[in-house]
Amino acid sequence: MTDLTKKSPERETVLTLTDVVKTFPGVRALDGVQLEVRAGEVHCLLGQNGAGKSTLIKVLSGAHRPDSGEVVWLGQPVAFANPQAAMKAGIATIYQELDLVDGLSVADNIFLAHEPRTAGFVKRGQVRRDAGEILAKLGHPEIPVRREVGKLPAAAKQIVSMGRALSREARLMIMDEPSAVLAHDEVANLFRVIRGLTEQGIAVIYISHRLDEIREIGDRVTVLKDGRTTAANLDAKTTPTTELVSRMTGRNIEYVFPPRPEEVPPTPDGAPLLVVEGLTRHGEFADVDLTVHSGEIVGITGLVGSGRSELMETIFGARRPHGGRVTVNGKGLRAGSVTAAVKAGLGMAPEERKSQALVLGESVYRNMTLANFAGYARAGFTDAAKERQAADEVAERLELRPRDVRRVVRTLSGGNQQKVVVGRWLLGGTRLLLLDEPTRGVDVGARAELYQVIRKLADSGVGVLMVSSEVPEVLGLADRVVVMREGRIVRQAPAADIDEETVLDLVMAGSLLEGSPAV
Amino acid sequence: MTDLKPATAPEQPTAAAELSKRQGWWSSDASESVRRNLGLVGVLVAIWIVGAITVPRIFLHAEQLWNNELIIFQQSAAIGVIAIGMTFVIIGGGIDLSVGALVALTSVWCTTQATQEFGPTGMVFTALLVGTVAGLVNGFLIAYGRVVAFIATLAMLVSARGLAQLISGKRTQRVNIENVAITNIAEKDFLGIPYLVWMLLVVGVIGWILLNRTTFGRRTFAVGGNPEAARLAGINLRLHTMLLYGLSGLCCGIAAIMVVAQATAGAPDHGDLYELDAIAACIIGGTALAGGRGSIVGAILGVLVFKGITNLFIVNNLEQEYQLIVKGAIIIGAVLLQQVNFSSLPQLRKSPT
Amino acid sequence: MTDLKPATAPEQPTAAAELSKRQGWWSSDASESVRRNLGLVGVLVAIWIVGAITVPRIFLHAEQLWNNELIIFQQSAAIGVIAIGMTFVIIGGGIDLSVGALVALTSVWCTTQATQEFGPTGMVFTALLVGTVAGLVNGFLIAYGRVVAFIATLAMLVSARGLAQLISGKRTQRVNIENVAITNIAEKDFLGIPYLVWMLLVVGVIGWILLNRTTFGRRTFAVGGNPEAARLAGINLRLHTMLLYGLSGLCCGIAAIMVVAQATAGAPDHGDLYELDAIAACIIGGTALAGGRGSIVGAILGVLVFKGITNLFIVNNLEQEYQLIVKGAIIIGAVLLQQVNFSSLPQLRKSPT
Amino acid sequence: TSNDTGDDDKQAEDQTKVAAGKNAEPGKKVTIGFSAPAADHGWIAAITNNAKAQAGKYSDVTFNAVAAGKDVPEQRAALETLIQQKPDIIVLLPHDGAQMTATGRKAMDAGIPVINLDREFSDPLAYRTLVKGDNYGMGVAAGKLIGTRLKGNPNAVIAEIAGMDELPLTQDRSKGFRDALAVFGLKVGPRQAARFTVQSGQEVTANLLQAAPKIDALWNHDDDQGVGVLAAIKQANRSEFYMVGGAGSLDAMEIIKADNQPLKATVTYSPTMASSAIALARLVAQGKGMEDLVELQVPKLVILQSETITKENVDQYMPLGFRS
Ligand SMILES: Nc1ncnc2c1ncn2[C@@H]1O[C@H](COP(=O)(O)OP(=O)(O)OP(=O)(O)O)[C@@H](O)[C@H]1O
Ligand SMILES: Nc1ncnc2c1ncn2[C@@H]1O[C@H](COP(=O)(O)OP(=O)(O)OP(=O)(O)O)[C@@H](O)[C@H]1O
Ligand SMILES: [Mg+2]
Ligand SMILES: [Mg+2]
Repeated sequence: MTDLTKKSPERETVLTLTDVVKTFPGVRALDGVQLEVRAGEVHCLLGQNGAGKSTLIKVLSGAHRPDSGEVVWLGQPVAFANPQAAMKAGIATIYQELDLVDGLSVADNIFLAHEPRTAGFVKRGQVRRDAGEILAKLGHPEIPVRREVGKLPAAAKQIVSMGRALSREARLMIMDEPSAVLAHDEVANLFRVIRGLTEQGIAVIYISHRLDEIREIGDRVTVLKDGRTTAANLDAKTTPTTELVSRMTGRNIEYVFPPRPEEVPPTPDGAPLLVVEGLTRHGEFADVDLTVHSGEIVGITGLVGSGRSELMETIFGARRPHGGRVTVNGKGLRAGSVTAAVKAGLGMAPEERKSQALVLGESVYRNMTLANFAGYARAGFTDAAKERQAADEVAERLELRPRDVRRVVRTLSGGNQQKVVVGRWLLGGTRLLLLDEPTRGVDVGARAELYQVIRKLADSGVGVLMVSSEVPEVLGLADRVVVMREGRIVRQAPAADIDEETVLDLVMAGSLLEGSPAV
Repeated sequence: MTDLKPATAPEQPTAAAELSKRQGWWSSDASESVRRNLGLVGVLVAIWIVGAITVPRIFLHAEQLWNNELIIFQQSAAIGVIAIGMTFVIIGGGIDLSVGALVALTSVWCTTQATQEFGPTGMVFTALLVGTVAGLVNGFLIAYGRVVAFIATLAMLVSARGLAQLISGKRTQRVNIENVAITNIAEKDFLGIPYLVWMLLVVGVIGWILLNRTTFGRRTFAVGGNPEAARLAGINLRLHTMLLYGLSGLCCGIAAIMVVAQATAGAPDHGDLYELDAIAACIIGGTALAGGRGSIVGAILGVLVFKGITNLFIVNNLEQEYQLIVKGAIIIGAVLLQQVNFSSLPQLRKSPT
Repeated sequence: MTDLKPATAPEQPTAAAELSKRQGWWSSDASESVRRNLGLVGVLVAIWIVGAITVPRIFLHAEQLWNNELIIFQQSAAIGVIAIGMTFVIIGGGIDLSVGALVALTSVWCTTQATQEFGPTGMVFTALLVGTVAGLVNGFLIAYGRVVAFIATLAMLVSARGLAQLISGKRTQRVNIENVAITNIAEKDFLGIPYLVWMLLVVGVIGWILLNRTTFGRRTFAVGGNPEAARLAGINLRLHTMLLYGLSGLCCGIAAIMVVAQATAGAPDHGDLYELDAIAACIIGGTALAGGRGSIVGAILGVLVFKGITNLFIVNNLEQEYQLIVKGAIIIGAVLLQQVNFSSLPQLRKSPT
Repeated sequence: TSNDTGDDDKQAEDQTKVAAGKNAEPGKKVTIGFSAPAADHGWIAAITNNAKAQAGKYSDVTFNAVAAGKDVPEQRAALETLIQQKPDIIVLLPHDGAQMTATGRKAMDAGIPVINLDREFSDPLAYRTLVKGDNYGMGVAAGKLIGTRLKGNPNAVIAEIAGMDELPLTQDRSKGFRDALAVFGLKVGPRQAARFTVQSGQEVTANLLQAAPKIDALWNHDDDQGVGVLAAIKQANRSEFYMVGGAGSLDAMEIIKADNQPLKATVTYSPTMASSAIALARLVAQGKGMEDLVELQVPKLVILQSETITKENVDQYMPLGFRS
């Protein structure tokens, strides 16, 4: 086990990158990156979506090979041929896109490719025991080690992914947006784990778009822009936000929420757009009553696992409710039919972009118009030019980069993929928008823009129902806040009448697996 | 704090954007299928070169060559039509093993005495109807019965052959002399191009438009690329899946007419192993078995490659065992040749990723 | 393992943990494949019931039944062994169309006069070697040549059959009388169970252990379930893929010995369409064509179902066309029967998702 | 071509025969087990139909056919089931003679005589009597027909469309053909194998005709695939050559009779052998001999003569033709 004695503030440098370049067909993802990481520090990487952060860490972890540049690890220049080599050298990575095998159990995933074994036989008992221990150390003893990973919710997968990285001997732990799927208390737990690592002298590279996290956990910050290092080794605690943001984006961005309108404009007949009554799915949520008026933004928050995503999917018809009713614009919605929901003017940006939202092999514009390409078609014939134009407008508003709508979505950075998911429903024609964690992985600049767009949509009469685990986001953007716990609504209030502390109190600390309401 | 490079002037055109502009369309993702198809054309040229070396009498003689190519095209017609339907099914994330058996069933059904009494139109109508209905049955089992496509269409394969045997009494059913219009399809031509080839062309063009220019085609790509995403975007997954198999069945019906015309008869052993040929042609043509990606032109080129190889062997009078051995090698060679990334040729000094 | 301080979080027993305890093993993930397999056992029972009704003379008479079941098992042995290898390949995200042709090639190679001179051991050794090497060639083309598995193994199918014809001169090669030990495999038994069945059992058990208890097996799931994740976890994707096809080839070698024993000869037309049978058995047994999921026991049960159906037809003396029609229907029925979720039976009031 | 069953029955009726005489009288009741490969092809279908029809002629015969499945192991299993049922005698057309020898032997050892139909076992102890066609002789007959017409023209282009090349029977036919032609100083030019199906016949022939701009004679091994061969010839608009068929299907005979296509003759390989095999099986099981022979038992070997059908004698053969 790694055990480096803590050194004085000036700790040794474990990793130095000089002028690293990496190109993909048509894109120079890394264009001369400098980075220096010391033992026992949390080194944060900042940068807009598509700046090259994930590519950089993939170079470090042996998943990509750099075109040129030098990587010095523990004083030796290295060129990792494959991930195995990097792991052997003591670099463990938690990738942005979850790298788990759905069909294998939690324990098997954690020890994949380095199973405790005798003569090729897996020591299954030990694998399970050790996996259980690791999960316990991560604060999640409740995740069953025999459960198939594919059946876990996103947050639990993230924990397993962390468990896998921790199961390796490491002197450098790389974490690519580990907090994106985590809620408030989970992040605190993550930070506890990170501190535990740095206390042993393990270096951590931490990527996040949430500046407050970087302030809290980070020691130093390196900023990337367009594949280049624009600032290195800034102090994470003291560097002013404006400076960080301008280094990232090249301009100053007001990180503020758009103002709420004075009064919610009522629908013609004054009735709410969406009425949910007594909606129930056994084991997920129960007796949910909810309304959304047109022009209103309703934000749902709560712990991960509190059943918010399931609620959204049920309203949208992607799951069949066991009880209750959904009414849109006064008309009952056929249960369990997405087609009917879309016809009624509903749209949903689902939670998991890769599995639920994107056709990865298709271009950006075809993904953006996936839900309404028929709207651009004449007599069944599609109009690609019109689609591209519409998609391009959205891409511009959301600062998609590279702003090429013909690009295959797979080659986009995580945050840019998320923009495509949300962008799909901004194309118009939707009267009620369901957004599940719309800003996951989106950078600061684009996030502010996204808030503006959502508000403008609402102003134009669209009703928005949004789920977010970031309480400030819900409080800042939504007109009305709904707090869920264990599958039930525990509080609904106008955003102005409630503050962060109250929400967190309501949400209460709990575990990932808790929240199965006894219904 | 060491400041390396101060943030350079805001909003300078990024290197990445420039680079992508410079390389242009050729290396963009959109051109990928075109590049693949060029690879296949390269394979066809290679076949021609081998032909020119081994049988110059045919391959270097304009009229002979033309006739020979027409034969290849005619032989490719039926399987080409089937491959077009198969392309839709595979892009949509499925597979159809029953095509050969459906050709048999349809060919038999449209050549029974009872059907033949309705004349050529009746026969064509029957063929299209039987093919489509059988395809829809496949689709129903898969989409609504949730039977894996491989198994559902395998079951259809088995049953349809049995039914074809039952209907025909295991006999070859010749086309009556009154229905010569049917057999004429394989004998007559229009503007020097045989009807069979026209049919392939027409089905190909319609298929191409349907796949690449209509909402139906868009849905097909989405359904195969990510079914869950397609569903959540409001596409009726099941209905669409069912229609895809119906379309494949319709193509089998068309192919059955072509086969009946060529063989001058319907028979329960028609279309033997067509499923393998059609799927292989699709895959060689760049259609991904996993779904979500594929090309009509590629599928037709794939069929031409396979039939071109067969033709090359026959005009060379090669013995069967050598035909087989060499055919396997050529298939591999064709695929490898296709992988040569033409766009990267001028940049070979750049190390590949 | 990187050391960590234990979590300070209070270890309160969570609701979910309780929940999972309450539901118990039956509805836990581990039991899913068991439930599928139970479905298949149900299908086998159904076959037996139909047999008991239609041919009570055999199916209700203990000794006759036992003999009949032994015949079904013997018929299943070779294809069962192949299905075991196929299960590995499919779980690993691939497909092997060449199995039937490899059986032919191997059977011919191990029965040439030259080989037979080395006696039974030499023949067995040759069979295993030829099968494995041919499988590794498949694997090499797929893993290192990046040829799609469908195409690579299709090419191997074609070439291997040609090679088998070439080697044998298209003749059936009988096993010499000195090598009666080989043909005995299909004739003798041990403890009342024929050798063939023992072989299937042994290969099955070894396969099961390899798949479920060794690192090789666990990694196979990862390679097929999420290749990118497997690569990032440090698995040598290419090597592993190549080995999977080698394993399938080895199984073909074993199956070839069994087929040679049954047919008392090697021949270039052995193993015709075994690929379809084996793949179908795997899929019916719960192996997902997309990879990452599958079961050895399921594959063997799948083979037994198919052979059981065939046997039922034979003892009923059904004519071929009816056999085929009914077989298709039974396959669909079997799959639908399997979908009945046994664990959910007591909870039917809960509507399914 | 009609497909109603009445036609079937009539045809089979034509192809069966009960000789008048003492042997025709009902004797000891016998059960005849029968197994032939699954029929998906006119000739095999005729074999099964003829056997059934012949058995139906005898009041003292119980006919028990078992489907033989698609390959040797399946046929073996089917026979094992049959042997368990202990019929008096078995008539067996194996998928492959060599591979089914052991099974034939097993039945014989179990005291059940086996009539080996057409595809010969490699061990004479495995059958009681062998009834087969003459594949080599068929090739010779075709070769003689063509050779006689083309002798003195050593550059004549003679094409051959074979059946499934991997079957020994195809190889025997081709060898007979080559040997007979050699007598006339001729040899085979373009030669391709089809798969006994109409479609394969059409495809192979279309390509072959394209490759050979002029041919003088063509032998097609099998009249079933001949439907496709003739279609391809018509589609290519060719008629400059003399064509001989094989097996002797009704379609082929009708064309020979009409005399308006290149097909002018066919050499038989008659499925009536199944009828004869059943007749012999009954005699063997009842311990009788053949009345016209002196011996008291049925002989061990019966090889059918491959007969040549041309326009001159086609009427006589029409009743023996089978529908492809
Ligand atoms: N496999 C690939 N093929 C082509 N282009 C790629 C590939 N992977 C990444 N890129 C491109 O490289 C650039 C950098 O992407 P990267 O994923 O490193 O961004 P990032 O900084 O991690 O962004 P985010 O914050 O959104 O995760 C992007 O323009 C992206 O489109
Ligand atoms: N680890 C787990 N294993 C099994 N079931 C779980 C687990 N975690 C949550 N669940 C179930 O899923 C339900 C909702 O989970 P889900 O994560 O979708 O909720 P959410 O509020 O949308 O959270 P998220 O922020 O992750 O989207 C819970 O009520 C619980 O029954
Ligand atoms: Mg990233
Ligand atoms: Mg959620």
